[in-house]
Amino acid sequence: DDLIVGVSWSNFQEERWKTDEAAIVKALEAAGAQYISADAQSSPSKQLSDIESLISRGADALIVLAQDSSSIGAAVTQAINEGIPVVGYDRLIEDPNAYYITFNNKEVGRLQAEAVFAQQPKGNYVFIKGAPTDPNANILHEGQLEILQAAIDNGDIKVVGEAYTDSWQPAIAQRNMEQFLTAADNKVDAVVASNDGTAGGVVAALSAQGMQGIPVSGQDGDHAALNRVALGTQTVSVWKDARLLGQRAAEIAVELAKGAKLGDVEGTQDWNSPNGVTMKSYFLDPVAITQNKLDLVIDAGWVSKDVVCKGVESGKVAACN
Amino acid sequence: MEVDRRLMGLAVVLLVIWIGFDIASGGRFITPRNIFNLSVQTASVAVMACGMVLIIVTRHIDLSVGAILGVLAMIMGVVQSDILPQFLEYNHPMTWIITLIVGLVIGAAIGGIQGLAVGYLSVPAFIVTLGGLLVWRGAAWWVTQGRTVAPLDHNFMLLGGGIEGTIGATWSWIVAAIAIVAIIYAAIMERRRRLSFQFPVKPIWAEYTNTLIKAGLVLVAIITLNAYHLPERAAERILEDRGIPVTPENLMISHGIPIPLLIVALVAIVLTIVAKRTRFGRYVFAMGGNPQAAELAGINVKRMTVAVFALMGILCAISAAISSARLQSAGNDLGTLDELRVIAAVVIGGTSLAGGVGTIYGALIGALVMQSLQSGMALLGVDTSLQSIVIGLVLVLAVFSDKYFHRRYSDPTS
Amino acid sequence: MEVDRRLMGLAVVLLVIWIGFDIASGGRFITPRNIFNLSVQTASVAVMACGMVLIIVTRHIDLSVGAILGVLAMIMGVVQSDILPQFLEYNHPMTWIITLIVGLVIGAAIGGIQGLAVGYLSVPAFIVTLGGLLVWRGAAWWVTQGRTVAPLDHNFMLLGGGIEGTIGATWSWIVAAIAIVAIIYAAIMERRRRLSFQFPVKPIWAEYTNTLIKAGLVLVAIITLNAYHLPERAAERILEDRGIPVTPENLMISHGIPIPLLIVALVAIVLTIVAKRTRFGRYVFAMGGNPQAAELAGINVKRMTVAVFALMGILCAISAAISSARLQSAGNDLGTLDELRVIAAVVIGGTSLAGGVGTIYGALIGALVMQSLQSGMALLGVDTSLQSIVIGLVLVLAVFSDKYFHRRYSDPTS
Amino acid sequence: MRDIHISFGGVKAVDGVSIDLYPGEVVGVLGHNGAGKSTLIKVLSGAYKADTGQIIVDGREAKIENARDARDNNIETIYQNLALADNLDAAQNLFLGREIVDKFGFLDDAAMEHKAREVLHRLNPNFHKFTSPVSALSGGQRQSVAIARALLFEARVLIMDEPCAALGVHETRMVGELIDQLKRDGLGILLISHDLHDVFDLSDRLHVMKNGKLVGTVPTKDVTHDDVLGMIILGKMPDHLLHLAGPGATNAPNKEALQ
Amino acid sequence: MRDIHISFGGVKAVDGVSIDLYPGEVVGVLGHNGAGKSTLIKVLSGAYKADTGQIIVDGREAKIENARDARDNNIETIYQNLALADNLDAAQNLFLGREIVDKFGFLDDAAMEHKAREVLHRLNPNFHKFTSPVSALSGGQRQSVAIARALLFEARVLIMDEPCAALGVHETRMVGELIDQLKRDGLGILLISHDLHDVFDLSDRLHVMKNGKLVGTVPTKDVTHDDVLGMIILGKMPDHLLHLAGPGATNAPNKEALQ
Ligand SMILES: Nc1ncnc2c1ncn2[C@@H]1O[C@H](COP(=O)(O)OP(=O)(O)OP(=O)(O)O)[C@@H](O)[C@H]1O
Ligand SMILES: Nc1ncnc2c1ncn2[C@@H]1O[C@H](COP(=O)(O)OP(=O)(O)OP(=O)(O)O)[C@@H](O)[C@H]1O
Ligand SMILES: O[C@@H]1[C@@H](O)[C@H](O)OC[C@H]1O
Ligand SMILES: [Mg+2]
Ligand SMILES: [Mg+2]
Repeated sequence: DDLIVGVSWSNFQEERWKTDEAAIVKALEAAGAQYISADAQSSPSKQLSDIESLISRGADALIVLAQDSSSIGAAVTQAINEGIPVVGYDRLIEDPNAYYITFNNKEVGRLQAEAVFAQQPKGNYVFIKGAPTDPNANILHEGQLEILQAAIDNGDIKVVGEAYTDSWQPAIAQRNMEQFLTAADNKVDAVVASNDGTAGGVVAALSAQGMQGIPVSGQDGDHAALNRVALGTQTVSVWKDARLLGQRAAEIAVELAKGAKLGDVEGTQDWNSPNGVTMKSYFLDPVAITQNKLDLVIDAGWVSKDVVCKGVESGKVAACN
Repeated sequence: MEVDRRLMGLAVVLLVIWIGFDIASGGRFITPRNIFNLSVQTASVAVMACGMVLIIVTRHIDLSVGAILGVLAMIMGVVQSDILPQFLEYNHPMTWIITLIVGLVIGAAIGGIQGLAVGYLSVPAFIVTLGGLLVWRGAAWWVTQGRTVAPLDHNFMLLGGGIEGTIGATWSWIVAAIAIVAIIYAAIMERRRRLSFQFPVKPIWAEYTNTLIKAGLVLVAIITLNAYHLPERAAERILEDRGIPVTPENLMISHGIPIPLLIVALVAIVLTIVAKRTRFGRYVFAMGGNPQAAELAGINVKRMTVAVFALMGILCAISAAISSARLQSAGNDLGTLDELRVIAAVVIGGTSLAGGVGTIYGALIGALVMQSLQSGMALLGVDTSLQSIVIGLVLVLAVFSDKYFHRRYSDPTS
Repeated sequence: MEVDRRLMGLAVVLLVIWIGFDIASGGRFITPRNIFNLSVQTASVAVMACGMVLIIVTRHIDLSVGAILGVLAMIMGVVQSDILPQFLEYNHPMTWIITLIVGLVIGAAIGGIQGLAVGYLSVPAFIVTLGGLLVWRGAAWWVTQGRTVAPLDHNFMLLGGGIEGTIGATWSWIVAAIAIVAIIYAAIMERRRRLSFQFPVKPIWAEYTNTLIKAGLVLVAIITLNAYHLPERAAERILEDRGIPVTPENLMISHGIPIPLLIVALVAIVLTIVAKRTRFGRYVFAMGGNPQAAELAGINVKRMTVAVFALMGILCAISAAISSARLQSAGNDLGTLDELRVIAAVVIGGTSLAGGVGTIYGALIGALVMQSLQSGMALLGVDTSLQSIVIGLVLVLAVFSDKYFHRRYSDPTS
Repeated sequence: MRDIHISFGGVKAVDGVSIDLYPGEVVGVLGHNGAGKSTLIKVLSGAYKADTGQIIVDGREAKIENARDARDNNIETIYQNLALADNLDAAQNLFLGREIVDKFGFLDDAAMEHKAREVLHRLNPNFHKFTSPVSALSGGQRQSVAIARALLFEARVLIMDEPCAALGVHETRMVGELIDQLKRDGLGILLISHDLHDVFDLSDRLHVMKNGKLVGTVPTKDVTHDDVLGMIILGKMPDHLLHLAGPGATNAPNKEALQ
Repeated sequence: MRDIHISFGGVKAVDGVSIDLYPGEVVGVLGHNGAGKSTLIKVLSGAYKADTGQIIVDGREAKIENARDARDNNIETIYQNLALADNLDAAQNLFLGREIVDKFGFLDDAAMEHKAREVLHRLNPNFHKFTSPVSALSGGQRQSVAIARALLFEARVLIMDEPCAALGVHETRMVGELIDQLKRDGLGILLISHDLHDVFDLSDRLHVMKNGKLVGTVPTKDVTHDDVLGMIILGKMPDHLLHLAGPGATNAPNKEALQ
């Protein structure tokens, strides 16, 4: 009998999840396991029903991308009760019985801030943070502050706006950015946006004021974002090769389904969560993609050159020549 | 009789859906386990649907139920997790009771306020509750500034029908027995009453069949729920806790009736009696048929409106308890889009948006149809967006076929 | 006259809101820049609100407009970014036209299908469009499996009213001149006509004031929009592109009328004429007053229903173009909750949910009130959830005060 | 009712009308279409609130602001447009607002249906549709239900706004007999009708209205059809009847047109 | 109309009725409440579809499935419950479905109001409320609007379902005059009414229905009020009139009760 691995997605709003999914599917195929999945469409209650049905469908292991880290507990308990191992995917699930695999999110935050800071070491900053229900949002912000706090404290950087973005929605990010611009009379010099979706909203708001070109950060390596990096309207997209994360998560899930203990997984380290739970975890390293590093993503086959270079004047960007 | 036939149609639809999914999923749908899950998943919407029937029958609508559910869940979450623990020890047996009472009272107040605006200020319910949707959803966020509240009180979580949130085999049998006796008693009394006025009655064999079917349904339901056993690990843990030796037989612990299902049944029975056998219910229907006539007949239509909306608020509180208990946490977006599910269930169940016509049990079946579709497609692994397309289509089709097969001879000139 | 007075009330409300926010924000609200932004932000909802007036006047409702907007935006996104580039070069001048036509046609089809279900299958519009909400939102996801489409065609993006999406100072003056001439001409013609039948007319001074006010409003609007200059950086870039020397005077480039605003104005004028001066419009109102009577008067109520919904679909396509152009990308969740915004705007604008009564310009002001509240609070940095609470309350209050100050002497016995 | 005024946005629908009604008396109210008859009685039945004027019951001023107040004063009304709940059946409509309940407070539908059959049979022996919603009844059948509803309860004042307009010949006759009987039982009845034959047969006194004003009040036995027709159309008392005129009467033609 | 049958969920509302109507003739339709009169004419006006039976116009079978078909056959109807759009004013209601438009196809409201004033004045000189929604009119005023609406267009067949039920004495008289004139103009008129006086004054022949069946058809001039009353109540032709009976007539009492 084939092993079945169930994946519960929080939504597919960010472009990256499709890539993650493809990687998981590929890795499972390689391991001879079957892939089943469900999309919670941003609803924690639906995610609970989803997981119930994944269990009903005979999943031997679960990979869970949690919509709301606090609400996922009931579902995880059910799975654990049934003896089904759970891998918390990308976002933290604070249950010691679950495995946790992610990119080093604090590092992502640091990379974002570093790239922006390098271009604009002084001036008015805006922080567009992630979804308040996603622990990553705060971890990212911590990372960002690690880089910027000193400059904030000595007055070089003035924070003129800071807001969470419900469900990571670009339209909400755009609205928040417009409001910050109006309130500051356009006197904004840099924006630290927490992912590419929100960065898209920010850039739309900026260009309505003809201000596109000031430093803006992001993450995920969304195709549209990489194109913006090439065009110069976004400074950095921190690239987390979702293919690696997906592949590793799938492998771990299969291993656990076959009966391995959490600690047996190769590369596992103990990590203390913000609430002091010790988690068996696995971290991957992110890479900052700025205009001069675009060849990295192209060479890795992550995205094709014409997508990245759409509309870029020839000669301006090295990777596009 | 009319209604019964309509209901039969709906029941047939439900059966077809169940059998279809069962075949398509290779026998995974009609299993004790899935039926159990289905009943728990339906509970929250079903409870609200019972109240929505009355709202819609009075020609109103309530678009705010999901948001009210959200804010009440947050309030109850904070009460049990943040406030009461300051006075009572953790998992104190009073915690869940106080929490629930707070929820019910605030629910009634919220509903009542909306009812006031509808009844006394004459603002259309659509607007009041659309406003309410924004207000209460915003308020839900404000309670904790968006933070999800967890963990909840242990006893409270039983309301969600988890592993321990069931009444077990023995009690399930007792409930079944009571229900069956009540069904038979009611049938006899009704017949006697009609005979005493020399009104026509159904043939005796029809009465027998009718009663038998109802009693049979109760039995089948209980047998099914008792056939669903706890997962081994959970059973082991419970046996160990109770100090009972872990043997294969002992490990077979039945779930029995999940508490949320019991709540739904109670709510539905009480509200059916209210709707059919009390003045309150009669006035609700009269208001739906002709609000002016009701007012002229001396019915205090405004006060009735407040009462109906307050009742809806109370039911939202019950649903809020069920759904947050089930999720073992209270997040501010709990209940999002529930208004649509609830209204859809009610309308599929044969309640007319034009007011004056509707039944509680129809709404229950409607809710079950909706949830069955959703669970069934999830079980088949149908893509979520395709799921929503299918549900949208079925909604329209269900109402259409109901109209089509039971069109009244309506007068086009009036 | 009745309607005019009601409208005055609404205009006063709007003024109070504007002045209030202006004071609270230290003069940041009533600035050319913010007025410009406000008009662009309102456009998408305003366009749909014009159609929703007709829908609600016919006693129907359309809960699916947001979802239709979503699916149309995705389709238009794919057409211009994925499909057409295979045949036409990047940013080809035909791209946006073909895209828009595809959107309009599919919009009409989607609306028409819903209209068919409402008109010919007699399924209540609430249900059809609730189903539609699920179906089209699901379909929006399907178009690209959830991927956001970007970047869009350059010309298409002008529809969103960005830096270049305006008609500039000169053209704005021309538009203003045409509008003022039309206003004066219409007033004269109407008066002549009534006099020719010896019907009573307003005193001549009233006519003068009336016309003067309208023309004045147009003037003020254009002056304001022309007073808003491009941000320096953008102006510099444009001058450089055109090879004009960058001097302080040259840098003062007026925005003028943003294209979305122009679209709204056109839609509103056309639909007002349709509603008031054509058979189609008269039948829409008759259907709202008494659908049976309309049918008996020989009006093809079913076909009219299809037409009204198809029109709504077309307007959704226009709105979809505006909002995706504004966001410079098409995501499948575009338009989420827009149905509520649109309906709220319409109802605040004095359209009765009971059907038969409503005006297009009322809906426009309603949309502006809603957006002013939202933008104003955002400007003051009010928390989003508090914003939604305030908007919910204002919605109810607006409808209440409208009812209260303009209650008709309605007969409680009919 | 004393000096009742009520206007709708500037239009004076009822303009200073006073009428009296004594127990055991049938008073007819006549007038052209739009004269203000229905509006006047709706003030008494609590459907409208008068702008000014008083209602005096048994010598005491009564505050009638809604239908409940009217009912508390034992005033029962049959409206011109019937005011039935279309989705309920005849029996349920008959008892609306005054249901029979059993000892636990639950509705006793069987008892109500029983009583309904009894009452309706007296009005319209052809009537059998007790359990269909009243929306499925013919115009006249609906009117029978509305009349039965008003009869069912022991009111002291009964207002009937064109009760026989939709009734058949035979049915009208039966209602006539009923009115006679109720009068003998001591009820006061206010009867609005356009059928002079009926009104003359049934009523003791006649009020005639025109354009919201009272033209005059006359004892039925002292006037002819033509006298009354003249009052309705011309809006003034015939000269030879001026001695009968009530205080509000005049024989000056009523000049103010409505609107 | 030949052998029309129509039933509502088992109840035979109209059961095999045939009636004829010739140009320049007024035919009265009488019967107790619920006899099926309104249902019958709704078949002719396109509001209901008959279960079986045919409608023959000018010797050819006409397919009348909705109001538009009826109108195409020049059949115009005044319904018992008036069928007005309450939110529109009198002029707009009068022209509903047949608006006057100018050369660009836009509505010409002024012209319509002008014409409306003309027509309504002939029916009810007291009527002035041309620009208020008809919901603000009294029962009789609404009925005047409905009548005016039907008169406005040159129909060949006019169906009137209790057109004077709510009208005042004077207004009723004016409608009577109008009917006479239309008849002289060559229209065929089907008049349903419970008022024997009116019906005898206006109609040439009488159809009497009971419980969905035709009792008989008689020329008005050959019968007395009492003959007709007998037919309505007993449901059979008086013996001395049997020779007048149409083909569907019988003097056996009609036994099937409705329901
Ligand atoms: N929509 C309907 N549904 C069911 N039954 C109906 C419907 N309309 C009429 N009926 C029944 O059909 C029969 C004939 O009704 P119809 O309205 O034709 O009577 P009528 O002769 O016009 O009476 P009236 O003099 O009271 O107007 C009645 O018994 C009535 O209850
Ligand atoms: N709700 C209303 N709003 C505005 N005007 C009204 C309203 N109801 C009645 N009117 C007007 O008040 C006047 C009196 O109406 P009322 O209904 O009392 O007349 P009536 O004497 O009962 O006539 P009818 O014999 O036709 O029933 C009429 O001119 C009518 O148009
Ligand atoms: O990659 C991001 C992920 O880490 C976060 O949790 O959700 C938003 C994504 O963009
Ligand atoms: Mg009246
Ligand atoms: Mg009739």
